[in-house]
Amino acid sequence: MDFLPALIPVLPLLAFAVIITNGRRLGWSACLVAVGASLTSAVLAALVYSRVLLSHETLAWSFEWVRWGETALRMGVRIDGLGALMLFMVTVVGTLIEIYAIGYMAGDKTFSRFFAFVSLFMAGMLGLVVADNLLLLFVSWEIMGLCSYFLIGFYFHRPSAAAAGIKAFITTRIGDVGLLIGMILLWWTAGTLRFDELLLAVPALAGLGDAHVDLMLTAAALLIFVGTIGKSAQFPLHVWLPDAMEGPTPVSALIHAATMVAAGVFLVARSFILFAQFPAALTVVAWVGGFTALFAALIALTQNDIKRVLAYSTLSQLGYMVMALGLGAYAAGMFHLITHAFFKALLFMGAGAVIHGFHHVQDMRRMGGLWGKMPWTAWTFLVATLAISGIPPLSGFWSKDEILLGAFHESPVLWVAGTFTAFLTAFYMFRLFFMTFTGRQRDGEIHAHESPAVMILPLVVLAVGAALLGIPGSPWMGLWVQHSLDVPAYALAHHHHSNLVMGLSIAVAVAGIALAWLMYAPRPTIQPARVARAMGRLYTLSLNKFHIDEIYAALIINPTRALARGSFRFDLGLIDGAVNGMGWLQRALASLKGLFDKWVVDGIVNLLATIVQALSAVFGLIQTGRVHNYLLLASLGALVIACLTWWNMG
Amino acid sequence: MPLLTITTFTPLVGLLLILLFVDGRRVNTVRWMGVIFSFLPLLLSAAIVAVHQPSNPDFQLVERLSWIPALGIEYHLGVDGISVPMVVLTALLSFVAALGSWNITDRAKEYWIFFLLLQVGMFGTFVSLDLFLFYVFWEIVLVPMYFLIGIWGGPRREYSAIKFFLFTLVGSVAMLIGFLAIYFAVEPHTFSIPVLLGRTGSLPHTLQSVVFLAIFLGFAIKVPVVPFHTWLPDAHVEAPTPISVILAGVLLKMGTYGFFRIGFPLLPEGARQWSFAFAVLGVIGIVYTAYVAMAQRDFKKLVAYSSVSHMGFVLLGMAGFTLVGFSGAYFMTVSHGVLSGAMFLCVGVLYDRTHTRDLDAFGGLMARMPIYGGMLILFSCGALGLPGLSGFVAEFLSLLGAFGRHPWLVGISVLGIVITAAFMLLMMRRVLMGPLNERWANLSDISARELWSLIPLAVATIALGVFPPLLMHITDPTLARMLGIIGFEVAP
Amino acid sequence: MTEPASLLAWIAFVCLVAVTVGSAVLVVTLRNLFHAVLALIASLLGVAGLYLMLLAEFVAAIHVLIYVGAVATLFLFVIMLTVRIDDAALRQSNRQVIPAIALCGAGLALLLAALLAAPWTPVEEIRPPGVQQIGHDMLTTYLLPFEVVSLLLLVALVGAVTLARREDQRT
Amino acid sequence: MIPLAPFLVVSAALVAIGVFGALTRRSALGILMSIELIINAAALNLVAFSQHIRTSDAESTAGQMFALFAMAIAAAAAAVGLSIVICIYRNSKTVNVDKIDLMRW
Repeated sequence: MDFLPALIPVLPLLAFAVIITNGRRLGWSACLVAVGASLTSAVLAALVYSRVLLSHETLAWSFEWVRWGETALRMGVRIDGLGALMLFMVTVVGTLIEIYAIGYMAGDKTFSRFFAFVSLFMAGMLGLVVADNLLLLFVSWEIMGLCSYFLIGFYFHRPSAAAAGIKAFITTRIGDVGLLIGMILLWWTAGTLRFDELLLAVPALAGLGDAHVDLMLTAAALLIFVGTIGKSAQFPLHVWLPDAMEGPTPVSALIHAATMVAAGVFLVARSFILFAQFPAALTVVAWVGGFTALFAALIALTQNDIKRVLAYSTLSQLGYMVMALGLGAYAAGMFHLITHAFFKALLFMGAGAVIHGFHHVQDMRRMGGLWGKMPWTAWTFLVATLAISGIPPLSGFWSKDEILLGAFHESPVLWVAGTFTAFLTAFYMFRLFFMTFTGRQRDGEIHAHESPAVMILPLVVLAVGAALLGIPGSPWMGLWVQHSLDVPAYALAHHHHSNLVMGLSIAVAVAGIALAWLMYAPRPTIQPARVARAMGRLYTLSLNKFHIDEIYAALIINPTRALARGSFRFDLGLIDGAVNGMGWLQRALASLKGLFDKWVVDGIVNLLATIVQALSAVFGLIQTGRVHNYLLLASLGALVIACLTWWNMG
Repeated sequence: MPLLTITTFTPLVGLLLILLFVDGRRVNTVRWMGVIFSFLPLLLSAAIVAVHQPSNPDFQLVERLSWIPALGIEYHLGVDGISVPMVVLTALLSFVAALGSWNITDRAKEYWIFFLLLQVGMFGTFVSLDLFLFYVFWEIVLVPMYFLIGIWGGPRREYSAIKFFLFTLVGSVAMLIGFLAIYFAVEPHTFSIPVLLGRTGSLPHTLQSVVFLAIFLGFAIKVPVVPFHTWLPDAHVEAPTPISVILAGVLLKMGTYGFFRIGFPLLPEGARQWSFAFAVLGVIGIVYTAYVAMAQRDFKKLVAYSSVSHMGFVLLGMAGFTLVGFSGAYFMTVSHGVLSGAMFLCVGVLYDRTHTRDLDAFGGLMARMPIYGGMLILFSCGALGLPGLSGFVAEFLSLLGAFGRHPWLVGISVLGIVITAAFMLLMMRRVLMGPLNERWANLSDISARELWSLIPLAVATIALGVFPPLLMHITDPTLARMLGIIGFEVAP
Repeated sequence: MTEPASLLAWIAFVCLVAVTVGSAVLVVTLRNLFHAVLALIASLLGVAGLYLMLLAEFVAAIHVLIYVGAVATLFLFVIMLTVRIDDAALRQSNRQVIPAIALCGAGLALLLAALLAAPWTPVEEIRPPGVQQIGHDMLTTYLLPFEVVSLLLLVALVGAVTLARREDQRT
Repeated sequence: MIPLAPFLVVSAALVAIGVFGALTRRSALGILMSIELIINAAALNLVAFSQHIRTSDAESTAGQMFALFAMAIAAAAAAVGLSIVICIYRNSKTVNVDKIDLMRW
């Protein structure tokens, strides 16, 4: 039964294969196949989780995949506490999202294709979680990347969706090649890509004290982190994620909550041994995360598209997780990953319900007053918003507090930034909530309605999770979740509880909510427009996302295209030109030679002919046609020859 | 039973039958015979795989007859781990291309005669173990190809055909000179590859490096290596679809096969001396042609340039001089054969329906042709190196193998991977996505015949990507032994 | 050692030479072809005599048979067939007599100079082979040339007949 | 026994005379007769040499054999030559070779 965990990603993969080949025949029932597969996976994941929890053992199973000479690459599964928790989270959230999508995608012509790709996506994510080596992780990682391309660009007839899909794939691909090189570097330095072998090999190599090896491994760690930057949308490769909102909302929930973005964080956690040994790498991770958290929160303040606000909040929360890992607060980061998966999935699905009920309008400025029309959605959404804002005892509070605690001990600057980000988070989340659900509807032409039960049910389940999941990880329960991760000794940074940090974090959350109430309540005390004017350039910068997209267009995309055109012109002009020029030269030479032939070579031949002709005219005279004359000459010749012979002999 | 001879000359039998007994106006008879005689080698190649013992790195199924005894030239055939996959690939793609040739009715008799002759040359190249014989088959390929492009090609067919012919001929001549140099350098003079294997390694280094350059030129033009690649886009664009398939799928492989069979094992010192230049050319090929491909509007040219870009990985992988690098380079050779062949078939499917290859003229075809779209996406993903498909394994192993020797070059080459992903996705977007171009509102989806010519390739792509040992257990013993002969480390 | 030739032998030799050479000169100078043939016969008989003096009696006999008996007769026939009587009065030599004389003179001088200067070493004793010997050799050692010659003769015969046949007989 | 040299001189003289005749005779018949003289001279030489100079008895008949063959060939040549003469005569009513210049270019 060791390969049982391997089945967990295989089931959705099979679902994908079944649906993609029989899509037309299955029709609506495609969703049953997909949900069935994920549900079975979830059950299996629960079994695995319970087993790992109970025995604290690591499940592992592998087979030889490729062999060259004495070297072999093995593929297989390895599930420890971390993996088991992730499996549980991914399958549960994923299944709920799929159930939700049954309602959301109903009536879409491409219903079955949607479920096919979602299944493949799940397979990719689950494969990544169970992978026992970096290569298999990379394979799943890429499959997920491809699915994100299809899912983000799902409405492919919309040019903006197709462009967003490409943007997502290529941006993450940049990170992927970093990971690829990191893997290769690691292979050449440590000689293995298997996590359990790395756990032994890396400390041994680091213990050598060889500066070159240290440098190589640090470089490998940083390159692997480049992969994380791409996948988890950290600055500066974050640009794809907000655009990824072009996909259907369940996809946004899947990508931004449970799976894809979590993969990057998970990668760092998985290969944490590398980072733990090299503080330089850790520092980079921490600062990238911290910066992203603050940066994204600043942008989220001013966005008006409901999904975009959530997207930037995702960026910001991912920044928290990455920062936590970078600060050595491994368990806190992973805990936040889990809680975030629940409340962020809930937020997206709630937003999806709003959009669904609001006839696919996403602009918050046209909403308002939906509380009465969509009570289920509003209540669950409120739970999630409170959770992300960090109000105890909801899940977000506990995990975020753990991170800030780590920052407080490790890096005061990041702690300040993190706390400020927490304030901003509370503010913009409640800005969103107030703008959407309270007051009265600003665009009266749209008749909003509550979503069907199939969409509400997952919302409720997730709301329960978002509310209560923090408890097992709270200090009341002795940080049970964190301990269940089997945190390796190398990653154990145990921080003493601090009332200051906790109190401050609650205070800023409440302050943020209060400020949002003042500005965006039905009867605002502070006019947002005046604040915006007061902020001046800062406001426009935030509204325009700090112009990162434009900068990239100017610095990277356009030069790349120009380079492509230039290369093509170079190819046509210079290389092919050289070839054609060679051809032309040969032809020119040939015609020259033709002239030469005509006048010189032929000339000589003709001259010879003329000479011969002239001579023949002369010698023709002796060709009388009379036998006698010939005979005479022949005799003369014979005589001459005889004379010569005799002369020689004599 | 002389299996290799039978395989090689079965198409010749078909050729003679068509030539002598079939009236050219009976197109149906001609093409049925052509397809059947392209299918028989596929069966025979399956037999070769069945008989071949992968664990034995020696030449097997050897046939050896004296041919021109005065010069020590022999009719010497045999296969080892690096020729068997090539024979299978050739047989498979020939059959697929034969199916793709179904619509050719113009001068069908001549077409099939040239097509079958082409197969003879290709099989012969991959199974001959005598340099002279190798050269003969190598040149045999050239002639039918010239006519196939020049007669059945597009508007600029004469230009392309002549360009192809001259380019390749220049390379062949350089190669022949190299062969002669080897021939005269060893005592006793011989062209036999198995005999030369152990002998040439001790030749003077200068000689080796010069001869390697000459032979390199011959193979590099065929591969093609930048900057000798410009015949390829023209030839591909003008050639009819099945011929593009053969050209990309098999003919380019003759070049890389030449490196594996002759260039590296016979001239190890030469190869070692030029390995850096070799790798640099590979990286230039990967990155530069990817950029060029990005700028294309013509679908077929895009595929052609991407094909050149992929062959760069072969060079880079080989330049690492490790088993995994060689293995990856060889994997790329096979994988690229399958993928580029499939890509050209995809282009052909579209061209048959729309009579244009301008990427900007399409759009939204996914809605009209979902099965075709799926196939195109599958092969594009394979080409851009998506894990789970053959292209990824090839790229990964090549880069892994080359990294130890050329870390910075490998670092640069990944830029090509990103660019490849970019232009492949842009291509998919321009063809399949966006709003449906109303011109193509009545387009029919892929036909059963077209689909069945793609399915074997799709299966191969996925199978090789998921389970690489399928190929590697055949090739690796041979490659390991070759590296042993060359004298390089087999690790890591 | 061969005994030196007797005076009588010398006298006979000189007479034969005179007949041979003199008739030969007549052969090439006589205007009347008919007479020229007669002179040729005389010359050939002289040569036959010379053969006898060389103790080659078989050759001599065959010589007389072939030349005098066959060839000369043939000539006579042809002359009678072709040469009209009035032709006999015509000049029988062409305009290159002087160069011919010069050439022949020079050639003769060369030949004589050559053969007289050459250091011939004759055999000790002349033991001329008998007819029996010749016949034996003819059918053993020289069988192949013999057969070839007979074939040649046959071909010549056929050729001569074909050539000499009248045109109109062919039709 | 008459020594070798006189025979050689005689045959040389015959050759010279024959050549002279061949060069000067206008009639084809005359030329043929002159050629007979030349062949005779050669045959005479052969016999003379074979009688006077030989290295072994085994080849004692060689010269005479050659002479005999020469005669046979001469006879054949004469037969063919004369029939050619008849042909020529039939066509051009003359046997004077300087009247016949078909070979002139």
